[in-house]
Amino acid sequence: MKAQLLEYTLRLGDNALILGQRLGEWCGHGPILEQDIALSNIALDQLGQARMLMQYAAEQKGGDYTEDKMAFLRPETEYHNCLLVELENGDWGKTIVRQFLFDTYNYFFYSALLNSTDNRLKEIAHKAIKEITYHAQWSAEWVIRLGDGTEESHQRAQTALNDLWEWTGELFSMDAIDEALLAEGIAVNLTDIKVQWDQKVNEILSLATLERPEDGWMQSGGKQGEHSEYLGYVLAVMQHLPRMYPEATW
Amino acid sequence: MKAQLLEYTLRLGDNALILGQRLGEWCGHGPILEQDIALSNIALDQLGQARMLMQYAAEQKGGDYTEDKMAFLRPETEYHNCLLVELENGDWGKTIVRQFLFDTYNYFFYSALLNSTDNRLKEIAHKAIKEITYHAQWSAEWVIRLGDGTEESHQRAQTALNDLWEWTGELFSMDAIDEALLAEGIAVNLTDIKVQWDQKVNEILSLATLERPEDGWMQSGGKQGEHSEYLGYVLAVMQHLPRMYPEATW
Amino acid sequence: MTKEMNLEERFQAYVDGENKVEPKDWMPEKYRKTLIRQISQHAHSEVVGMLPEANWITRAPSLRRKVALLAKVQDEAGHGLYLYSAAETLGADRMDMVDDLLTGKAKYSSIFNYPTPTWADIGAIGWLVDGAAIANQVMLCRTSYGPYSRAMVRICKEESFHQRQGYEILMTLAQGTPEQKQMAQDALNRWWWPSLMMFGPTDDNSPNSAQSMKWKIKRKSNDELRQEFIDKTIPQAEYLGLTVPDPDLKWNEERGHYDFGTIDWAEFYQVIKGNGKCNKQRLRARQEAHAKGEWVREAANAYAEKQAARKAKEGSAA
Amino acid sequence: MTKEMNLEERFQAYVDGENKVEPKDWMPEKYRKTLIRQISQHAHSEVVGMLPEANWITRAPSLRRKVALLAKVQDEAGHGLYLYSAAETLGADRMDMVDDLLTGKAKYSSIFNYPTPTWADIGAIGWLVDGAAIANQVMLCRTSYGPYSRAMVRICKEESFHQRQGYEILMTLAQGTPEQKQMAQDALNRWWWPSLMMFGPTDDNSPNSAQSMKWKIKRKSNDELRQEFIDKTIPQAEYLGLTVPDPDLKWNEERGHYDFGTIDWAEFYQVIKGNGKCNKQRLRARQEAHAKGEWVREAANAYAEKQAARKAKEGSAA
Repeated sequence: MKAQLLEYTLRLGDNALILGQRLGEWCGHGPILEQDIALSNIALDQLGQARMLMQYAAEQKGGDYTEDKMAFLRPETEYHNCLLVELENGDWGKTIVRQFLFDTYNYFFYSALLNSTDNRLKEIAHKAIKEITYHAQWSAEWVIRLGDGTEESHQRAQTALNDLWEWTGELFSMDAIDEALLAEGIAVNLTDIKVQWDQKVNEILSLATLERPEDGWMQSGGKQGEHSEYLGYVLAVMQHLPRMYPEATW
Repeated sequence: MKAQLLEYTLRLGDNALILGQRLGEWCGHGPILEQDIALSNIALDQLGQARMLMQYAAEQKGGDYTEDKMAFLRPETEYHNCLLVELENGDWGKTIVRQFLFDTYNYFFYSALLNSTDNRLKEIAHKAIKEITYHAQWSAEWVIRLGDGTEESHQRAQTALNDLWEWTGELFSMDAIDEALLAEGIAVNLTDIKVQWDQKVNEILSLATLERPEDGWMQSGGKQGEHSEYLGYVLAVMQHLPRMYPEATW
Repeated sequence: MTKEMNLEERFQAYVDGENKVEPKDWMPEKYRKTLIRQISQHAHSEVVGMLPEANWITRAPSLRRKVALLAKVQDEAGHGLYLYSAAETLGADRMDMVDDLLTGKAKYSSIFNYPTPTWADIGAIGWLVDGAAIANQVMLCRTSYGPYSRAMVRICKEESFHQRQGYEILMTLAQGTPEQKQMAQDALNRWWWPSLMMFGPTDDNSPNSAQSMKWKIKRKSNDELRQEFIDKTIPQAEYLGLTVPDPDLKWNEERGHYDFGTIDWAEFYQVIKGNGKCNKQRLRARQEAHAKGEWVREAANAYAEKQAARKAKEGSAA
Repeated sequence: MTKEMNLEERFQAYVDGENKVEPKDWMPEKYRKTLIRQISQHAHSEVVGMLPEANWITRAPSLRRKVALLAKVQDEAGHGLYLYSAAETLGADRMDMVDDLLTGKAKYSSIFNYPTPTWADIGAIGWLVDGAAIANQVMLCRTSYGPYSRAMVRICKEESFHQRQGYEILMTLAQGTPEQKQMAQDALNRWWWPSLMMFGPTDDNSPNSAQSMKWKIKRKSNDELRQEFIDKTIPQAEYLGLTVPDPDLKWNEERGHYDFGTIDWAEFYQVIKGNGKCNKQRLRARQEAHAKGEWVREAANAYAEKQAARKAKEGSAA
């Protein structure tokens, strides 16, 4: 139970951390100054949530663990984010579509987490849900704008959607940890979330005049620590300084 | 003297290491399989030279220093490569022109180093000069091929040359370490090298129908440890694993 | 001609009376042009200034620092927006201004053409570069053009916060391990002189300053601002336990100011002329962001037009 | 018709007599086509196979390992070249073959669609993937088509060297820190089953094998090769002190072979069908390299033509 709760916390925390890290790469390079700011805002919220979750994880570990030790000093196989958030940013279309697919999931996920029997997760969900609601609106609006914009933007959005689809299945796959913590009322039932997600995604894609890809084979493994080749580079950059001076404070 | 010889050794070693690292990024992604192999060959030679020089540097440091500790566990400010070799690869044209500018310098440099009064450097030069002679020929041929190829390749090569020019001045600037070791007969007189380099570069650029940029302001600092923003990312990737497990052997 | 003269005289009297000029007020054409140039350069500086710091967002060494840095760079984007808006009140077009930046026609503060190779540079930029900017901006809070003055008041508040953050980063490093302290000292060595150059040429080499002072666009000379900055900053450096890289620096009891060494203006002009380590890199980063954003901006416009047309149709149908 | 039949019979007799078929010899069209498909797939596999390992060149943890890895990946490019040449002796065109790879028409070994997230994967690829490849290639050294057979002899020598290197990487990890040992075990867990799948479907699901065996293109069945590989590899795993992730694995005294568990062919077919974690990534990497190399190839051709024209002119002038 204890180990399971820790891994569950890290799954949520790493989703927020790695997505925040990826979005941070855009800062200063966005297509419009206003949208550079908007995307940085989402990155900031994700990193803020990551901090709360890493603090909680550090407390569960006990000893001299800190949020930074949790965030920066694990090897790749101990990161538990879903694969979707570690993928390369690609163009603005891919970043937006990834954000939409993830935000929509995250919105229903955190809405359900508000009822968690784990008080700390519940509290974190309360703090995060308002931000996440805004993210989901923002990225849905942008998906519609790109899908129903020009021919080029439609094509780019559709390509991104097709490419990203196989990485969404993992969001909803329940493993032993999900099941055990669901039985305790701590975890979220991902099967329920899938129904809500499907409905919302269909609605937005229809407004965006985009075609929903077929549900084929889905990639998995990130939650369990088996990652794509992208994460290693993200971590090399993110961890460089803390690894270099592990005893230093900053 | 001792500290100066060590830094001099590292300047040579880091040039080879960082250029080898940069060229290694191309492996598997070259424009023609045969040229993928050719560029990997140069990378291999550079890394081989880096090993000899790091071993020499480690011996000078003494104690439990090893070639890998020298190569992987220094902070950025203690890398002494010239700025030219740390720049982004860019397209094949930029990689080739950078290689030509550096190889030509390296050829005259190591030819002169054959007469160093430092036996170890002399020995390393003897081992390296044949490889470097080949590199200089290969990259000169490619500069001619691109410059005198199509309109597009000419344009790309000229753009690369214009962009890279400001980073070549550092190759020939003598600082206190160069002067002190030159007086001992250990170091190479860079002023002499410049004359040879100018002549060779002019000859090849003329065959390539490329225009030599004007000698304007030149960037400097790499040799002394003041780097561009590119090196940090090179090191983050290169050092990640050794930094993660500093006590492990591989 | 006489009427114009009268207007100019009245304008000068109005400004001399410490009144704010507003967008709809009459103003001399040269006043307008000077302001557009200055405000747009200032806006460009905020936008280009995002880049050297954004270079460390993915590598910030703690979550707290990562969040603070990202928020700071985001603030700079916001400052860019305020300033483009202020310039637009003078009839300038944002797209034209951005084009001038991207084609190299417009300038931006050359301080941003220095690289940020280490984390300590993030501290040094906050402390020194923002510090120098604030000295200038505090003065500009009282500039004669209303919208510019008001933008500056907003910006100054945020900048002071950024400066404290930067100083705090350096404080942590200076009190940290020997390697951290060295990192902080190296950064001070690299940023000190460029920061002093941010105030521009010495007064005897600054021909346009007099008119700007007369119009109360500027209210202090370059040398005055530079001296203020030095006087304020030296005790802060001492408190950090770091050494300012100027052997000629010493307190002059008589003047009540610090004396300081000669600035290497040759370097300054090289960087301004485009020969800084990062000039090309910075401009290209902006050009690429703009070029890669083209289809996004087109899509946003196309969608907005479609939506407007749909609304109009609904309206006429109702 | 009769003459053709006679030719085919004589061809079969020739092959049955353990003679090598050479490019200028008559051969059945299906023999030629089968070989072109097989050799070009093999060539593509070498080229695509560079990518998962190249992923670690910039991150190899020691200079010695970095050099060895780079040399190894370079060897694979060389193997690709030998094999494209061997296919060209059958009348295939290299550009066409490459196009077939880039458009997804031609296949390559699906093992390369698995990712290499850790350094231990480099060891596991060398030991297991190269090991499985060698089992196949050793057999192909005796294949009936001369140029293919000779290419295989060259390739096999280098591959054995690579395999030893891979095994040595894992040995170092297995004898290293607990974290290193864990890294090695994880890699074995991830690569074991995919390596077994490299030998292709079980014999009863491999309809084309019989003809290939008859023509002595292949000389052993998929299941025979797989069993050989397992029998050879298990003791090596034991020597490393690592656990093969197959609870059903045990020595069968009677058969004189290891028994092993059921292979998850569903996964195999998913990866073949393009649903591996890296299918898209690998193909795109090749497509991008090709597209970005277009202007380089054009330049090289244009220059070669110019040179030829200059030579011709000199020749006619002389």
